[in-house]
Amino acid sequence: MNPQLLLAIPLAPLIAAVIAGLFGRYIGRVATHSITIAGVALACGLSLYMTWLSYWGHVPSFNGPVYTWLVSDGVHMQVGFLIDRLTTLMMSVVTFVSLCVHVYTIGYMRDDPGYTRFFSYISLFTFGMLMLVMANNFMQLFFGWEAVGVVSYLLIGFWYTRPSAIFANLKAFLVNRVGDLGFIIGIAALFSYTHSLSYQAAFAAAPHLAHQTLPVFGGVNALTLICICLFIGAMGKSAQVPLHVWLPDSMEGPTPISALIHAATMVTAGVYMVARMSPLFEYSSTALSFVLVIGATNALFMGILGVINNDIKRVIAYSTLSQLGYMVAALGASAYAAGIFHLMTHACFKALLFLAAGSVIIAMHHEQDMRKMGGLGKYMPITAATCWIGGLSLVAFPFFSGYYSKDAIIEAVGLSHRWGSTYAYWCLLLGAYVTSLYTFRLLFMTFHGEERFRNVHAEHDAHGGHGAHEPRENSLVVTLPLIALAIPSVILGYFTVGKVLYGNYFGRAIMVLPQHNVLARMARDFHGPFELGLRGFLSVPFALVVAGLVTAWLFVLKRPQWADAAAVKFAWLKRILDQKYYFDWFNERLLAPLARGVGFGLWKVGDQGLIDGALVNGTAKSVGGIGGVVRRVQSGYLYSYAFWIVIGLAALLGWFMLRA
Amino acid sequence: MITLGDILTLSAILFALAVAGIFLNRKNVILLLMCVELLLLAANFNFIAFSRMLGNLTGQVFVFFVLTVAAAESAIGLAILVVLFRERRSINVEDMNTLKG
Amino acid sequence: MSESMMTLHSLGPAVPEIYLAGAICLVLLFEAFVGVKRPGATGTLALLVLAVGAGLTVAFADVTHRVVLFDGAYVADPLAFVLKLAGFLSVAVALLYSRAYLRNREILKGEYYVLALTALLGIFVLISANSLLTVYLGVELLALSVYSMVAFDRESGVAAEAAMKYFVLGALASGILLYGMSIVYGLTGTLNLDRIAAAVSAPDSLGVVLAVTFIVVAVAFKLGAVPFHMWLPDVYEGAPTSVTLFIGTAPKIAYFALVLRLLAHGLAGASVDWTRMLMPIAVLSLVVGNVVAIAQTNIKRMLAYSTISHVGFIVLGFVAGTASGYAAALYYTLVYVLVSLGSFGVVLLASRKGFEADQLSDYKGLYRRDPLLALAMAMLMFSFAGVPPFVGFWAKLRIIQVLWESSHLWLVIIAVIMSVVGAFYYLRVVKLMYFDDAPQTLPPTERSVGVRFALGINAAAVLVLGVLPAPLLDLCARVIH
Amino acid sequence: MHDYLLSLLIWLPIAAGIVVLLLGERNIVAGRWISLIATLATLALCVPLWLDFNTHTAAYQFVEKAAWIPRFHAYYALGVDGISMPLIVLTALMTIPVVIAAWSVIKARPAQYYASFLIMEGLMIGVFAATDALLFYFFWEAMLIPMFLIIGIWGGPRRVYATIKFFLYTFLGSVFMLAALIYMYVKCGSYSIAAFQALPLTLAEQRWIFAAFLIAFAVKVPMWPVHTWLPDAHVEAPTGGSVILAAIMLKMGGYGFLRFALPIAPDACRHLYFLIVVLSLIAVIYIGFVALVQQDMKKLIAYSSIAHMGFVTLGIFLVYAILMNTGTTHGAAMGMDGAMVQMVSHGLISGALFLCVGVLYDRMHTRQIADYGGVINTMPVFAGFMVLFALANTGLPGTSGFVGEFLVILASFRANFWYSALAALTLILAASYTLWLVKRVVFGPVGNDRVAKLTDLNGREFVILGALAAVVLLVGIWPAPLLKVMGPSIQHLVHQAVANKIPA
Repeated sequence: MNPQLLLAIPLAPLIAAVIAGLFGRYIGRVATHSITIAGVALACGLSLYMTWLSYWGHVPSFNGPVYTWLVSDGVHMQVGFLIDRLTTLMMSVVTFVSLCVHVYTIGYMRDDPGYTRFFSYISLFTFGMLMLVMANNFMQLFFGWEAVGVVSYLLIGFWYTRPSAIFANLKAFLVNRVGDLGFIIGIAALFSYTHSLSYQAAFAAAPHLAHQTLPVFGGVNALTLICICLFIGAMGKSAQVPLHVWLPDSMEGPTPISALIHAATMVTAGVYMVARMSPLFEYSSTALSFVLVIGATNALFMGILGVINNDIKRVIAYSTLSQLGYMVAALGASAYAAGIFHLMTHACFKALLFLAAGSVIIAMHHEQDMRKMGGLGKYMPITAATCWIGGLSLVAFPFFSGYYSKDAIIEAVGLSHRWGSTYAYWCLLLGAYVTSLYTFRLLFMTFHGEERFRNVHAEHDAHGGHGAHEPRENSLVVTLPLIALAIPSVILGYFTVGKVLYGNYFGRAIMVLPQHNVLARMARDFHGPFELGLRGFLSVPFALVVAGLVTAWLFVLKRPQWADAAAVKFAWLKRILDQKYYFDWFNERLLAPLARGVGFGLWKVGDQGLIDGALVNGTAKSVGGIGGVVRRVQSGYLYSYAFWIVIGLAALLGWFMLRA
Repeated sequence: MITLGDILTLSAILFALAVAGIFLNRKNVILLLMCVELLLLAANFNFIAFSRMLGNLTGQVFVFFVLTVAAAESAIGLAILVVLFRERRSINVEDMNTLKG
Repeated sequence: MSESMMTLHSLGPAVPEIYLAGAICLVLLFEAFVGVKRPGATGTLALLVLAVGAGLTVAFADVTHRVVLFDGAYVADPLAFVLKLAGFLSVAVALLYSRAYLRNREILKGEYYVLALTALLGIFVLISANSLLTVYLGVELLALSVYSMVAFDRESGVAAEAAMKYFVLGALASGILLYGMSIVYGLTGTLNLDRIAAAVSAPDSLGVVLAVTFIVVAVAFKLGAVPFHMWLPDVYEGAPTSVTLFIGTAPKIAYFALVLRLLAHGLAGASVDWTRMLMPIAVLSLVVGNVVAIAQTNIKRMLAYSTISHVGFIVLGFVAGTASGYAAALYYTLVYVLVSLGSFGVVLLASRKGFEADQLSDYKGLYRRDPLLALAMAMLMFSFAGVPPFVGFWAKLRIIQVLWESSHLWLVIIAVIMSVVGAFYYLRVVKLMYFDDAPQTLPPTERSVGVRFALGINAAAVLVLGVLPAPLLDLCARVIH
Repeated sequence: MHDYLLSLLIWLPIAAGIVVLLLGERNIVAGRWISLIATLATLALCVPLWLDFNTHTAAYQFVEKAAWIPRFHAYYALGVDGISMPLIVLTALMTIPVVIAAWSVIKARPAQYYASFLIMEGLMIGVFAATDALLFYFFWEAMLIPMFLIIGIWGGPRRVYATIKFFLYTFLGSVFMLAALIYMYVKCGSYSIAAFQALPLTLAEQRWIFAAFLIAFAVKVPMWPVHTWLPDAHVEAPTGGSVILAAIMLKMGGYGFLRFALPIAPDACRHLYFLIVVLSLIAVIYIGFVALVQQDMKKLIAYSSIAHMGFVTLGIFLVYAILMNTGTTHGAAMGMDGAMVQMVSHGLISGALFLCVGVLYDRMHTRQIADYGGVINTMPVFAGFMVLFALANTGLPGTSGFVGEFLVILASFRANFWYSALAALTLILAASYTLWLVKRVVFGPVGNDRVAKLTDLNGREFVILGALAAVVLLVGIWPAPLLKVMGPSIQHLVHQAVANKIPA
């Protein structure tokens, strides 16, 4: 495929973004969203076309430079593209979801003053994400990595007058920077061995690196260090404990962003990166175990937080955290394909869930608390239906997309013999129960049961609240994307699982050592998606899903008072969960004040006290003081002057007489 | 018999006296002028003694010059003294300390 | 040529002194008959005399090689020629600046100019001295005229006090000088510096050390080096500013010559001793001068202490004890004279009748009252501080260079640090003039165009010689060998 | 024209400055335009400088040589190589916004204000262009005077303390350097920098000389712990002063290390590199924390400047660390490249940030962060620029701020894991203090009614910031040309830096 075509994919959204950003105010809303949507649509079309080609294996993978960024010390750092099946898949996911979100935004942001700004941001984000996935070298990867981070920073703080929003975006950026710290050190470490930033060089060096040791921490395996450093970057982006804290807060941003950036694409960058780096990770079991444990932990414990939350968006956010955990766990079990596969399906149904939630939120006049909803199903059927589809896909109900990806992960981890895999397996299993619990809780609380929004609206009317008593289904621009996303949420898994998951689809893009290759083993007893689906009804996870469904039904619809009773009975547990395991408390009560304290101390004591006070001004003062003292010698009396002359004379005489 | 050494010693003593006089005397400025004269005298003694020992006259010629200069010097000294007295109504060394520091 | 035989033609090199002696008498007569009626006329005449003198000097005294006259008592060489021209110039400028000041204080009298000219004569004698006798005569002629100049303002008590201190201590110093000379005479049996130079070879012999010590002390006193400096601040502060200006400039040239002729030439044999003696003196001068200057509130006194520190630099040039060291010292002296002419000139121009402008606080907001004056002063202060592009920088550079050549690491370090300390109080003057606002309304500055023009030239010279230092550096290096 | 291009670059602004000074305050309108035209013309002169620069040699180009002080073999010798040329262009570039920014803002003695900056521009270019040590020092010192006056006359309330501190600090540093230069002249009988670089010196001599250079350049950079003059000077200086101070003057320290310390005293550097590395890392971290708690916008940016300059010194001295660690100089040039790019980029970014602060200060006459909040509501365009430059200051890829830091971190890993790890902490620290500043000043609800009355950028301000933003992005997206220019000189420098100068 020709580079110009490739170049058009990221550039189209970029140009659109620049136009929207600089001239949006002058060319008006319609022009703005038309341009940006056109840009993304073009990118999406091309990506899908490319995926189509590579899907049927017509095209060899492409790897080439675009231009030389700089040459330093003989090292050529280039901006270039690496296009293979992994890339094309990601490109399609990104651009497709982005396109849906673009369209959806027209409706969602209708009466927002920052309309054009918003479009320029999300187009810019699409550009950054594409640069990230298409990169063939670490410099560009880091560029995209940071670019998407910045756009997310800007978008979380999109409503910049909200204190909570600008707190959240700063938090998000800083936490990500912690990850980037590890990431860039990993890159530097890799570079110091390979003298090159290109993927190829790194991959080629991997087996050799596996036997190198770095003289730090009393000598560690170089490759392990590199992989863990890189993965720390991924932990930042993909919100793995303990760097997950930013994601729930990021819900301060407008819902389309939550769908695009904080569910479908950006947060999965980490997963993509690790998969892309599989040729490195494969040679370091230590690193992979680390990945596995972190991911599994995320999958279970972040999911639990979703159960007790009442903000519809935050529930989905925690579910995202948990699903990311699943993907990462898959990576840790060397089942990269499974991770990517789940990434793909998750992108669809999670984006769908978010957009549906957004649709609800519009209908509720930007009310996000589920306790003020209920029974919305009959007022907004499309939203409810699509949301249910998304939910079922999320809980991995057989034959839905999510099922094929998620159960594969659980099974893969189960089969893996890597250190920590047992712990991970149990986490993931329980995770399945938790998932269904919070998912159905969300569905029930929102679309079924008593219509709690009425009394809320009564209040609203009391002080002249806004019009409609009953929420209405949204216009086509909102519902169309929902439908567009619902379809793949159902069928995508069914039709692609065979090829993508078990068909060694990614080929050389993802490298797995035979002794780690669990997917290959699973592939042996794969007899088509239908059979696999049926098998699903007999599997343990399915039982857990049903259990979750029942629990949710009991606590939400049948016996709501039980929930409160439980809250009282397990108060200690509730406190821990309310405090989100005290991570935020640690960061905001301990870490931040500590940093400020250190800074203040160094400033007042170090700079102003010691250096300025004692050394600089001190010297000046003492010189002045000495002057003041010495001038006293000049007493004004003739005889003392004469005396000094004689002293001088005598001193010289004495000195030299002794020498002579 | 008076040797060179004796004269040199004498002049040295004179010199020392003069110097001592200058920084020991805290009363009268006139005394200072006298000490200055004594100082020059000490030097003159040396010159004369040496010139006699070396047997050339230049030293003694020098002395004449010194004497002349000394005269002029004391004249100016006294003049300054007068001005000082007119302004301060005192020729006490102790009182001359408005300029200091 | 034999020194005894003396034709009129052979007197050429001595023209400056001879002419000046005559001119002084002329000026005295003129003052007696004309000056009394028309005060100021004598001043003009004096300037005329100086101009003519400079002309004659160029015409007759511009010798290419060393000429010895008057039975070896008098020497004329390129150095003397240069120094004498410098003397003419500096005295002329000094008198020019002083004029308005003198008029405002009703001390614009002919005698002032007569004394100035006699002092100049003394300077010349000293410059050309080649015998202990001529040295002594020069020193005394200069000193006596200056004593009386200090006391010139009969209405001023501080002036009288300063004069008296100066006189007594000066007499003490010349006594010490004389005593040292007598010993030299005793050791060598001659007064002629050439023969003394030939005779004095054994350094550490007791007699030599004795003589050298006395002479060094006397010289240090004349220069105003610590610890023999104490007369200097009092005299600078007490004397009328015009006199301070005079003392601060032309005599320095003479005293440079004194050191050069007496120590560097006459007692070259004992240079080991006197360089070692000058070392602590120089260091003390640097430290005391700079450190105490910071504590001053009176600008004349502050400049006095700054003078002491600069003397320290000049002496460092001699400490090197090499021809290039002397050249550096010479350059430093000339630069110092140039800059202090300007700075005291500013003080003169800033003062009015009943307003001495001698407190630092009097310079607050000078920029607003008189930008030109402030600019000139700023340039001069930066030059004193040794900041390029002003000429003071090169002076310091030369000194450091010769110190390296004679490998005095520690002297370099001290000199460098002290120049930074010094920079502080020069900056303070600039700060007062430019950054502060005048507290109360101060009288306007002197506006007479001529003087201001001269001052402008003076300041400009500081800049031009700083940007193109080659000629003067060359000259100084050439005249000393 | 190439025979006297550099002279033109030096003397054109100086001449213009004198003209403006002579025109005086009465004809200030003319004065303004002359200043603007002069600065633009200077930048225009940089175009041939850049285009006709031969990027394949490390030798000096556009060389000029005229007798200055024959007796001391000091020449008016000019020339540029890949190290000095970009800095000259930077100087010419950054003076323009200063002139424009002052256009209607400086009310008191504007003519002298412009004159000082024009003269200073010439002197600064002279510093970079001089190939004769004495000439270099001449410009180096002379430059202090206009800056002294700028801070002292047009500065804030504590300007006097700040400016005298600034002057004495730097003066103290440079006199030691002067002593060292003279020492070397005495040894080799020439003031040409090349001669100094060729002069063999014993280790003891090199130690002394290096110490002298260190004092001089460390103060200028400034390195911890001799940095305390900078915050004061920056806070008190007028906007233009801060811009020049941050954009150009600090670079002279780094330039000095590259031009003097490394080539002249390589063995001493090899022995003492660890000291510099440690000080640099302290600068990055210690100062990063200090910047975090600043209440005054200018002070915060000043401290961030110190932290960023820490990368410059680190990058420069990595060559020895790498030599110690790997025994080769492979990767050393990358560190120096990084240092150079960092200098240029920091010049642009910090300059821009100070201009931003100036924009706010002109409207509200306060620099206290607490007095602001929600500026974006009333000044959206300004907010856009401010956020952009802030992100650039945090080293965001795609902006110039990233390139230098990235290269230095890459290179430093070859020296030692901890160097890169600690240096990389700037990712977090810089982001914290910069974006926290942005959060408190730019974002949020309208802070107070004075903020509510703010008016957005006017044409002039927009042009300045826009142009700078363009350059920042350009350098970030395509730094190749810049590095191409430096390449050979840096390589040459690496060889010099590891050469053994101790006489056998």
